[in-house]
Amino acid sequence: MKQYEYMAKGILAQYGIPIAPGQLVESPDAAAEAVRDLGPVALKAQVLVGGRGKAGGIQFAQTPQEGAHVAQHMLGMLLKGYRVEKLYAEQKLPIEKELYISVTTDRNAKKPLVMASSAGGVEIEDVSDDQIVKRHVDPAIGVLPYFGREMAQALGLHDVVFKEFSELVVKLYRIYREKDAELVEINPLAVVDGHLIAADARLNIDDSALYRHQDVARVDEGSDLEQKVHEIGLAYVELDGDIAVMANGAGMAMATLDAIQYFGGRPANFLDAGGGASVEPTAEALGVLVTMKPKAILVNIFGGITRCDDVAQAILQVRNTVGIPVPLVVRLVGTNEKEGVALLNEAGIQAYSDMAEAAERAVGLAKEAL
Amino acid sequence: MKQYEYMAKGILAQYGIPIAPGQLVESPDAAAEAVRDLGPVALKAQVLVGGRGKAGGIQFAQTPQEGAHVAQHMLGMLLKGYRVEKLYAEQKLPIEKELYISVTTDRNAKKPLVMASSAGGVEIEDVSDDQIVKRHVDPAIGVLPYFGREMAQALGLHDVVFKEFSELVVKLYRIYREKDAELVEINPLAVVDGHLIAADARLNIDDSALYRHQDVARVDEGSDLEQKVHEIGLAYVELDGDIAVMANGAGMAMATLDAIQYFGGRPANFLDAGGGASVEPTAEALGVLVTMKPKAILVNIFGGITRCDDVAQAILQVRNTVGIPVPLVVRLVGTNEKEGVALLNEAGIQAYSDMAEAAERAVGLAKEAL
Amino acid sequence: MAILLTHQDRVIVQGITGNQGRFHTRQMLAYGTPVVGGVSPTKGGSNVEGVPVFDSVKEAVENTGATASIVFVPAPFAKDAAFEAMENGVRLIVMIPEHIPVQDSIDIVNRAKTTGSTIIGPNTFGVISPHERSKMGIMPNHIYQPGPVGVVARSGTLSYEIAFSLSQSDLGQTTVVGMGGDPVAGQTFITILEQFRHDPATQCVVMVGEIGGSAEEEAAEYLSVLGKPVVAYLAGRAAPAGKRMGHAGAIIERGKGTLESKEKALKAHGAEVVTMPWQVADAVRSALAR
Amino acid sequence: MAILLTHQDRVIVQGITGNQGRFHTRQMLAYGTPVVGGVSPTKGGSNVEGVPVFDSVKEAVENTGATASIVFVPAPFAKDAAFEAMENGVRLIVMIPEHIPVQDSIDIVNRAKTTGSTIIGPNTFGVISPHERSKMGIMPNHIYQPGPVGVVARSGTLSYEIAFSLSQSDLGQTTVVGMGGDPVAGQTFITILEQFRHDPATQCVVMVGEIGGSAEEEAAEYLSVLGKPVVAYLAGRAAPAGKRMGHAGAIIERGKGTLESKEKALKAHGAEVVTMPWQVADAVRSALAR
Repeated sequence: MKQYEYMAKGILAQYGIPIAPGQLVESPDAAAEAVRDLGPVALKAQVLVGGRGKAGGIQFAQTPQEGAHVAQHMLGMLLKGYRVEKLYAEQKLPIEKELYISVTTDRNAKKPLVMASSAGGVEIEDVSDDQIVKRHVDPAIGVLPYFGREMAQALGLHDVVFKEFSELVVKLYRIYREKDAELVEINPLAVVDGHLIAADARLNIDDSALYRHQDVARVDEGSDLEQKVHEIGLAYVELDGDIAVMANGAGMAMATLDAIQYFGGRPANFLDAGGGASVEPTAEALGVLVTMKPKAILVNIFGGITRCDDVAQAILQVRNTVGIPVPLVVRLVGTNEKEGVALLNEAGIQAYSDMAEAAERAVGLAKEAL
Repeated sequence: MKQYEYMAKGILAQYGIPIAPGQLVESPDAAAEAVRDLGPVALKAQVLVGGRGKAGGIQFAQTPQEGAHVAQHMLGMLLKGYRVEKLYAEQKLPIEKELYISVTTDRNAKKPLVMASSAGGVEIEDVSDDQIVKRHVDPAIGVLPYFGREMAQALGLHDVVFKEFSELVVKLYRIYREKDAELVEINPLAVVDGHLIAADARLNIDDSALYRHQDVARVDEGSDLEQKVHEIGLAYVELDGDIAVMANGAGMAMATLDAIQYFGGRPANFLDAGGGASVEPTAEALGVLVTMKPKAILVNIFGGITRCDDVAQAILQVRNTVGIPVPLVVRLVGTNEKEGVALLNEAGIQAYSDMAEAAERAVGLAKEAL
Repeated sequence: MAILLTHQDRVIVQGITGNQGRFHTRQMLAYGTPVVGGVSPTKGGSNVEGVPVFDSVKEAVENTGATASIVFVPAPFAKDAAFEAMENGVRLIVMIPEHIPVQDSIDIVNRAKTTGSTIIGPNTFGVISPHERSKMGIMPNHIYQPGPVGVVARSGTLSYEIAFSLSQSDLGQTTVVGMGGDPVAGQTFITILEQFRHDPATQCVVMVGEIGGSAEEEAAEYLSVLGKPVVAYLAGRAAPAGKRMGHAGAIIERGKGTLESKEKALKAHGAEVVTMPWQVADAVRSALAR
Repeated sequence: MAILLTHQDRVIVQGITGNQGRFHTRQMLAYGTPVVGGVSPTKGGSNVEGVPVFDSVKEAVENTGATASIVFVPAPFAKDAAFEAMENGVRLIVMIPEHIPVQDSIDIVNRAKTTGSTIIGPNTFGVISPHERSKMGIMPNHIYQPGPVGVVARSGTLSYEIAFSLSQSDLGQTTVVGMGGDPVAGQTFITILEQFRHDPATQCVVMVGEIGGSAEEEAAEYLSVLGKPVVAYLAGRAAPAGKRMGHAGAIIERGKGTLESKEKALKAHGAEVVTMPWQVADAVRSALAR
């Protein structure tokens, strides 16, 4: 779960990492007020996407009037597909130099990874590897100050910035660990008046660990529909095709999209009904697919924990309540396959056992519906 | 640094360990009030010494009148040499069973050690080793719940008490670790209405770690004089002899006491002037020795980090300001020995280089002073 | 023959009294797995499906000589369960739960390096060795059969799909193992391929991968060492581009993680890469014929 | 010959720019110790007593090939310094600071088991090997001389007293080492005695102990393995009874920790126990004559 910049900075500040004075702004008046309080500001769109600056998501205001004017323009704008609803008005910093630092999990090494560069800023992705200092953390030890000093030295830092950077690494790792972060990133980590300050910040919290962070603000960056399906507890992503898809297991769901594409169709969504979903959430998920008004629906189930008869019951439940007014193709094999197929057949729904056949059929039906 | 029972229980409660309702009481009126609030109570003398119950340090009161009466009697009493200044009035518990648990540091294993017994209570010291479950903690892992369950099982616990005990081990270890405890001990750990509750508690904090626990109440259990010397930053213990002693290093100080005893004298104190004390604290410590009005003073210095000329200067400073009106024997060898001896000789003070000779001389002078 | 799990392993079930633990204990017993005990604190002395229940792994190991454990406890308690197994000398630990916090997985997987335990998962369907009539996992029993093919997969149902199609084509399996779908897991393609390399019964290996991460790219270089034919199917050709993990993700991946980069790397090291799951069986048959 | 520290060790000083670090660097150089570098963050590039200063242990080790480090940083930073040395492969680490929190010492000492480093201290005067003309510590230079006696002590000044009296009696030392006065330290009497056992130059060992703890009792049993005469002096005959650490202290100690129990255990295993420090030299002379 991503945190907005202003939330991430709030957490950095709790851990004693310097941030610039700033205010959250949701109206032109508030923006004008912010300039009165802080002096010249950067107005930064609070959206969960990178490359915000280049896309016009960071603008400056010298006067309250200008602040109101800029905010008027920015609030409500679409930025890389995201609607801007909040701005963060931050005192404009006379940045001398931009560094980069992040702590994330290296899946291959299975360890936390601290990365830093003295060539920070928006171009960091283009910086060559030899300008980036990478160090893995032994999770049984964590990050002690010497670790930070060794990185500071590798970056060629000196004096005050050397010391501040060393301490910052310790704090940033504590955030990563104590907040169950997938990523905590400061870019740019600015040098202002010879001191370090976090000029931008990202913090992604591990969804699986949210239960132990009741104090962290909840953010769901999905579309309204995505949020609705997430609330049922299922993984869901909107796509731009016309064949709605439900499968069990993320890999199976991806393979189903692949199969649709393979036969020349276009999937409308990614929906993982879970490895062991029972009747109720499966029915709810299918209900959502119906509301999308696709040209066809493909349900692809290989029953392991998921029982085929449960899936069949969910399908019948949806058909008998909200109704399924689009062509439906069901592929059903595995645990309790016979029972499930029998249930569907009784209700006049054909069930395929071959995945390719089912996918091809769904694509065909969607084309006929054109 | 030891914590009083009521302080220790406050910290247990912060970590979610159940304690009985109780109030700190410093007057008979407050004791009566406590009985009105809590019903029948145990009035427990807040002293930093074991075996309090047997010595009359725990008494009971059924009514407010009785509470006032008992408190009147207890407040100000001497308990094993400690003056009782505060009582802890605790709701009387219908204890079904008494367990024991502690977390401490095992110096030989160099690891934290959790000890527990289902034969808790005042007799725990006499319980045989096979009734005590001992487990070392790997500090890189800490105590996870399974560790507590394994101990609960070894103790033969069941059901609710099994679960509560398992969780309590995790919490107690967290206190030990997060509060830098040398010892955290619950004895008895009582079973009341089928649930665990800490009926008494001890918590000793590592003096060296106090700097990172500004929130923990400071307690100095020494006499007034001991506290005064501790404030200078030196280790000091009062003894009942008549020869005041200052030496550098704890081992050296102990050896000096041994030497005095060897020659038939009686040391008045233990004072470790530290491995590297400079002029000012050394002079302050010597000043304290003078105020004790001993029959003789023996200063025994083997200069390593401590410089003999610093010690000589400290001695002269005390003689020239407060004065040293008792026989003084100085033994001075090691770093800057020549300079130190010269300074003393100039001032008419003889310096010995042989420890045995110096100790014998000090004992002789003390006997002459009788 | 098989890898990881053989019939000599004696298996305990942590969390045996929960719904899942109970159901899959029955399934594992039905398949032939020697499930010798279960663990469920304060339920010690009872039994599930005829299997004795103990209060702790320590007690279970002492009483049964268990060498392997399958963990079914809820995700918030999974770290505790894994450490309990590791610290009590269990050599093979299959972690079924999904949604285990990544920091917990990091602790588990790194601790295993010290204890020498083998962690499968978390968020895995487990491991099954049809020759040995033993499984530790939640896969359906009927879709596997003994044979010469080793299968290693990141995803559960997709691996069932493929194992089933192999079996239907009479291409049985030595061992089918799920690495687990979580970002941090005990095994990688490489560690599993190493095992298949040393298993004489395995004549061909099927890798079932996905977009994201760079596990497939890392594994590609090992294929030349493996010395056995590899058929790979990777899901995600039509999947939406993953949302990036800040600049850090871009720096780590440096162009890896896409389906193209994975397939390219695997092909470059001699793997037969197919584009649809139903093409796997034919490719395996051809590989075995060569 | 010597134990722990030989002339082949190349020594760095962590905290070299502090008062103590600076002073004792001079003393160590004067004694002959090959001090090859110092560490003091942000002071890299400067020098102290002609010794180059580096920003980190990593840099110091890379540039000097240092094998040993002596730590002079203030107690709150000692854990960091010790881990820095360990993680950078320093094999011998002498921890001078007193008042290091015990939990920090526990972490240091237990980590050293993994890294293979040898920790002397904390709260030690260090180690000196007169034959090798090398010392890492804060002991006065002039009181030692080469000879056949190994000395291991818990207390600093008391060991100086005894080493000095040995030297005055022409009984030189192979190595004198301080275990440190803190509750948790890197070495015990046993680990040091093991080293003296394997040092052919050491013909007699002097143990300087104290009341409290049970290190002397633990060591007593090792004396029969040692195969060399031992003279022991324990301080604290006249010391006040230590204040007990709750019931836990009583349970752990079970009658150990008193001067009587220590002396009894040592005598039972063949040590010559003397009652005053000035009796040590004569006892050593007799032991060597036997």
